[in-house]
Amino acid sequence: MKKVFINGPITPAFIANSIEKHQSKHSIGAHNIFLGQVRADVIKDKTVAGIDFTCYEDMAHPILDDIREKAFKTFNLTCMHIYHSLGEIKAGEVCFFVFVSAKHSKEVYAATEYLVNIVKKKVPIFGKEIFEDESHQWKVNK
Amino acid sequence: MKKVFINGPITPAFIANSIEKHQSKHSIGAHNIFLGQVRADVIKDKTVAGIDFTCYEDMAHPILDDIREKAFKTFNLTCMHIYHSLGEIKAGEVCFFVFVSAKHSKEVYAATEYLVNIVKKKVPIFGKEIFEDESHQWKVNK
Amino acid sequence: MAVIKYFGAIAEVTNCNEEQIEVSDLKVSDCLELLNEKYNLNTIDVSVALNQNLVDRESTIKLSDNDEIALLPPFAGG
Amino acid sequence: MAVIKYFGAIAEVTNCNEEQIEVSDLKVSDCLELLNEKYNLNTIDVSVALNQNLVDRESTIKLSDNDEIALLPPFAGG
Repeated sequence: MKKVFINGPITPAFIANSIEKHQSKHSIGAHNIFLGQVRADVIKDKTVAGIDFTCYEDMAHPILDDIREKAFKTFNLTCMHIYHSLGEIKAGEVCFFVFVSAKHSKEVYAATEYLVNIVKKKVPIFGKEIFEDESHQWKVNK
Repeated sequence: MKKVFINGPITPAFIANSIEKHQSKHSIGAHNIFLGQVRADVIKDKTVAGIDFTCYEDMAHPILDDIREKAFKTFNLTCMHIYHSLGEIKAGEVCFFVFVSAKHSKEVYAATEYLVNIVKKKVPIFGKEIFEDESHQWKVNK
Repeated sequence: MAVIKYFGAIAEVTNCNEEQIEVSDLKVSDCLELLNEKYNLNTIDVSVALNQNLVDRESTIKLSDNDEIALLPPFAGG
Repeated sequence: MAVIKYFGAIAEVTNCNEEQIEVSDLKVSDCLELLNEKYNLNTIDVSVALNQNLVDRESTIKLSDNDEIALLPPFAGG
């Protein structure tokens, strides 16, 4: 079981550290990184200040293991990492980080898009959009 | 004319700083980053130690301006940055950094792939692959 | 006894994250009906997981002691 | 006079990054032929830019004073 869930935002320093760790792998020629950043959407005159993420971790981990296994079978990847924040993430902060590495650039794009979409669809993560006036609504992925 | 060429490797700290600068833009929901990393390819028993990049900058800049203009017209992007290293970049170091940001995730993938491919194809950058024994060959994009 | 876990918008309605339920001869579908009567969850699009695997809301699988049932609102990761 | 610029594998063969050339009545194609005779560049896949824009190697455009011709080997960015 790989570590996926991080309490609080995914910081630029964390991302830099992940990149740096892959610089010793000299068969890698291409990385592709997706970052999900919390938007300050305006909904009925109220502005989103942040999203409070929770997760059903006991269910999420086997699903994430399956996702990784299938992605390694489908795409010709050297490395793959998925991180998601839990807790309150403010607008402008990063809550989702998918990191894919391969020998050649053509391998990485489809893998990243696949991982982002399947995590959104299959992993039991819940998001409470908190407005600036402290009211809230529950986020639903389309 | 935006700054594209960087002397030496593109460091994880530089990438982190670029990400951080975008955290004040609260309309962004998705970033996609491509990183090209120098591979220690083995060619006829010799291992690539690094690539020495040079560029015809007077020609490269108007081409890059066109690429950016066309990409902004084609894709629904909030931000777009392209960086490429000049000088000797060692195996494991990053020499190419494409950074695309949009409101929604679905906008970013095709834009990144388009930018990576068109920069490889159209921008007059030259690469001398230097082997561990200090001999070299000239890199050719396929 | 089985444990029922609530998440997100559902936990907000039930006002708790989990509770125990007597399971003798209870099907998944019956269990949901009971919880629906108790909490009026009809306004939320609920998915159901039995022991961490999604099952149909109409499932006639019978619950056993130590089973874990989870009521999940729409996913919102990413 | 025009300036000829050499890059990458081509600069390695010419052993210089640029040189001046007398252009009176000289076409792009003639200029390339001259340089080819001088340096034997046939082994390299050369592209030609006139004033920073790619032109056909067979181009009959006449060179003017202060023109910049560049001989470019295959691109290798990324």
